[in-house]
Amino acid sequence: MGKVYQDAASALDGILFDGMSIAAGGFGLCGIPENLIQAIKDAGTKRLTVASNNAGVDDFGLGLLLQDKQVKKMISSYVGENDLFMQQYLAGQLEIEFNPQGTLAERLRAGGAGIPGFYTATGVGTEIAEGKELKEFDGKTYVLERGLKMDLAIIKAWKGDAQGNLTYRRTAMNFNPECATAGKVTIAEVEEIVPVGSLDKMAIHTPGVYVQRIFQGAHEKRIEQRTTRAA
Amino acid sequence: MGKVYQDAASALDGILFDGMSIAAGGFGLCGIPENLIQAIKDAGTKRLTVASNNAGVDDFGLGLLLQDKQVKKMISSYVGENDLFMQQYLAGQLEIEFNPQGTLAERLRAGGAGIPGFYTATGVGTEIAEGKELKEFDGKTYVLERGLKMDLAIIKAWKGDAQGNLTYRRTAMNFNPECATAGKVTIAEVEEIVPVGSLDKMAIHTPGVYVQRIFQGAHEKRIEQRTTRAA
Amino acid sequence: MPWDRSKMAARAALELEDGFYVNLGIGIPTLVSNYVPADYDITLQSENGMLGMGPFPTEDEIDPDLINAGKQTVTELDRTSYFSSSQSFAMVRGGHINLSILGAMEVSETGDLANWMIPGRLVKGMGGAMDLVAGVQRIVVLMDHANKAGESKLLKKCTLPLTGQAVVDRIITNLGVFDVVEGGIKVVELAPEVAMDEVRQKTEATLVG
Amino acid sequence: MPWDRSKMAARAALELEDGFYVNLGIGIPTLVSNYVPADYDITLQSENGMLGMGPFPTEDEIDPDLINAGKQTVTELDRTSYFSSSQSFAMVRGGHINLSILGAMEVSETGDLANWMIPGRLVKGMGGAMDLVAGVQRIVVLMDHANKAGESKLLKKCTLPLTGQAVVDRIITNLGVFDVVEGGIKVVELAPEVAMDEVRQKTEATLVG
Repeated sequence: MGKVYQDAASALDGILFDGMSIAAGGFGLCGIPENLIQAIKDAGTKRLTVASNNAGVDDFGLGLLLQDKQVKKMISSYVGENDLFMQQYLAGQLEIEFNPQGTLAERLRAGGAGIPGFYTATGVGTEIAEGKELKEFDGKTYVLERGLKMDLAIIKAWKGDAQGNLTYRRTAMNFNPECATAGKVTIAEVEEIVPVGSLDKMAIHTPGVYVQRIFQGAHEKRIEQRTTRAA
Repeated sequence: MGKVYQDAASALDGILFDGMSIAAGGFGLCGIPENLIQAIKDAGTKRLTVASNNAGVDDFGLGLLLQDKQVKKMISSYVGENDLFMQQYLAGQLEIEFNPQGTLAERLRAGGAGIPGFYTATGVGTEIAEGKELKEFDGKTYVLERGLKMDLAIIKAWKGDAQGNLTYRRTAMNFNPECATAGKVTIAEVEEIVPVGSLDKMAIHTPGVYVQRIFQGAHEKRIEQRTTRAA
Repeated sequence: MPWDRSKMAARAALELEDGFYVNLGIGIPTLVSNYVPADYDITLQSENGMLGMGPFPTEDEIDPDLINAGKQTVTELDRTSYFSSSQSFAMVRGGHINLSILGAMEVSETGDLANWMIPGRLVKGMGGAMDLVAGVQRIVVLMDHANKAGESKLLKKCTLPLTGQAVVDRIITNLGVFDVVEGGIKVVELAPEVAMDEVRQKTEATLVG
Repeated sequence: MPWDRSKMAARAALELEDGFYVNLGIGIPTLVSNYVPADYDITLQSENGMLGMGPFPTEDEIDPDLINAGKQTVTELDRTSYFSSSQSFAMVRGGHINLSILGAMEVSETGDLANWMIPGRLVKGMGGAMDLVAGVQRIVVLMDHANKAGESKLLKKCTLPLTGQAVVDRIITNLGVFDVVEGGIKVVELAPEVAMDEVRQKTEATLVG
């Protein structure tokens, strides 16, 4: 019954299949499951539907899965950093479903929380609401958005334990807790596996119930926009 | 612009009015805003609608507000510990709207998150769903529940700072974070006000944006069911 | 000989599988935790905001900030995590808890459950029961086969207001183990020396297979 | 003389009130943080999961785990708290952020905002902009009065796909400050030496009041 695996490849064993849906944590290149993405690239799984706020850059993050055209469809809020994405999109090789960032986060949370639909004012009167049900509450119009449940969630945390309890660091948290709840199976890669009982029990952002497999990986943690001030 | 007040009475100054709605944190007598409840009793505000998982006991917690018949309506999931409640209810002096516990928690979260309605399977086929809109998603029936936004939220945390950042302790967290988001005004009582910057930034369960006023209070922390095992 | 409460709890503990996340209701279901196999890794959820509930505290360990959903003082374990109520019920509603073992007043042959109110009597509320039966992967009811008046609690149709509709998977009573299946209730197992005739006589629900 | 980018940002900073929680968009709005009055207690939200965003780091302080919504490295402050994306947008959508200052391609006289896509060109996505305009208490747009072709960006009706409908409260351009009111756009303030005639000539939207 152990949740701890040796590496990304062994953690993914028996999980991947062509045409599956995957939720991937991270914002830009911050807090992304680097090792799992590489292992899915190595596995060559095809026709993926990937829900992730961004699509990485050409040679890092989810961009790696575009190189071999493994992705059929992205559900994202912003994909501006990726030329390969644009080429494949314009060539009709890649679908994109844009979701407002907050709607995407809430859809993943809702999917994980057993909520099949919720109403939001976000996107009302825009093309995002086209074809979706509208409803008035107290005189204001809202659009119905659906919960998202994915075959697999791949997430990255700072520290984790053998029970699957996870804690994140700074803004590397971002979409990872939501993705963790939205996966039928959730695999977490962490910078360090620590003994059960050593995490602060009030700062376990993802309780172990959401995590089926966990492993310790090495992380490059590439920076997208290195912006500094004078010392 | 300071958020820090001297005590419950000063923190409530200018906030209370007859007929208002209040969300109160706590589960049973655990993590309840003891000082604020007492101050609202002292203020004698009437015809309150109170959303709280429980209604306290006869002489502690929200039960104190029943003694002088200050409460018109409770929105709760379980009120079994309170005889006074039952008397007033049976005498037609008190309304009760039962919400399943998870539905109440989600309604408060939704209200605080700008979500006017969400669908849940909880209560479908029971009297809880009567008169509410039903909808099918993927062949299963769900009931539409509404977000709750209240005039005031009264909550209790362990430690807080002058920015209103709060951290809770163990199961005394319960409904407090949800209530904090659902109040048009939120007042927090804490066991200790600590310097800004001293709380663990990854364990601030309620960020200061949700808290308008804060004070340090004394807490009896009465135990409802003292259950022990042999040492 | 029908099972007593301890034996019922012990039988219910056989429903556990290694690695399960479990929510136990108030009453007899609480006793199930005494029968967890030592080599099983079981995590108890308490819906007031705790995963990894420990035993009752010693007198020295009592902490008013640490209670279970029955408002009893409890302890934490190494694995414990704490979270708010909406997070707790996200877990429950989202189907992340493997098993809930609950008490009941009535269960119908279609798996309807009634365990929260008796009209005309004092109404205390449903607490988290409706969320649990709607969200947890598998619902096992642990109850006496008959009520104090000797009437079957396993019915064709519940007479009391429902906690959930078609939510019960299995019922464990003092007489045996029963599954909700197509067409009615199937006898899975009988307590020692309990005869099918006795079950038939004491069960209003349709017995099949 | 119309305002330059710095003066536009400085003027936008006058929209801040002591104690405000503010979300600043990418581009000119980012500059507003340079003009916060020293005695004001202003907290910046970054929608990727941070309340209390600090300045850019020194070379030594750079942390790949600490970026803003524009993916730039930033720093934390004493007051900082971190949270997940759904919590971040609960704050935004729930109306807990007092003010957002955003860039725009077009604004209509009814307060419609277009700032996320140009059909036929490469589409990058709306990020958090639709959530911000739908949820934040007050939306101020900071943009040039005209586009590069010299055409008014303050229109009777947006020609580009909308980010939000009737969401803009105030527009600050290089020419002045404008409010969305009943019937059209009201001139609140003009940049020094900018004449009403120039504004009339360069504005397609209906000017009122």
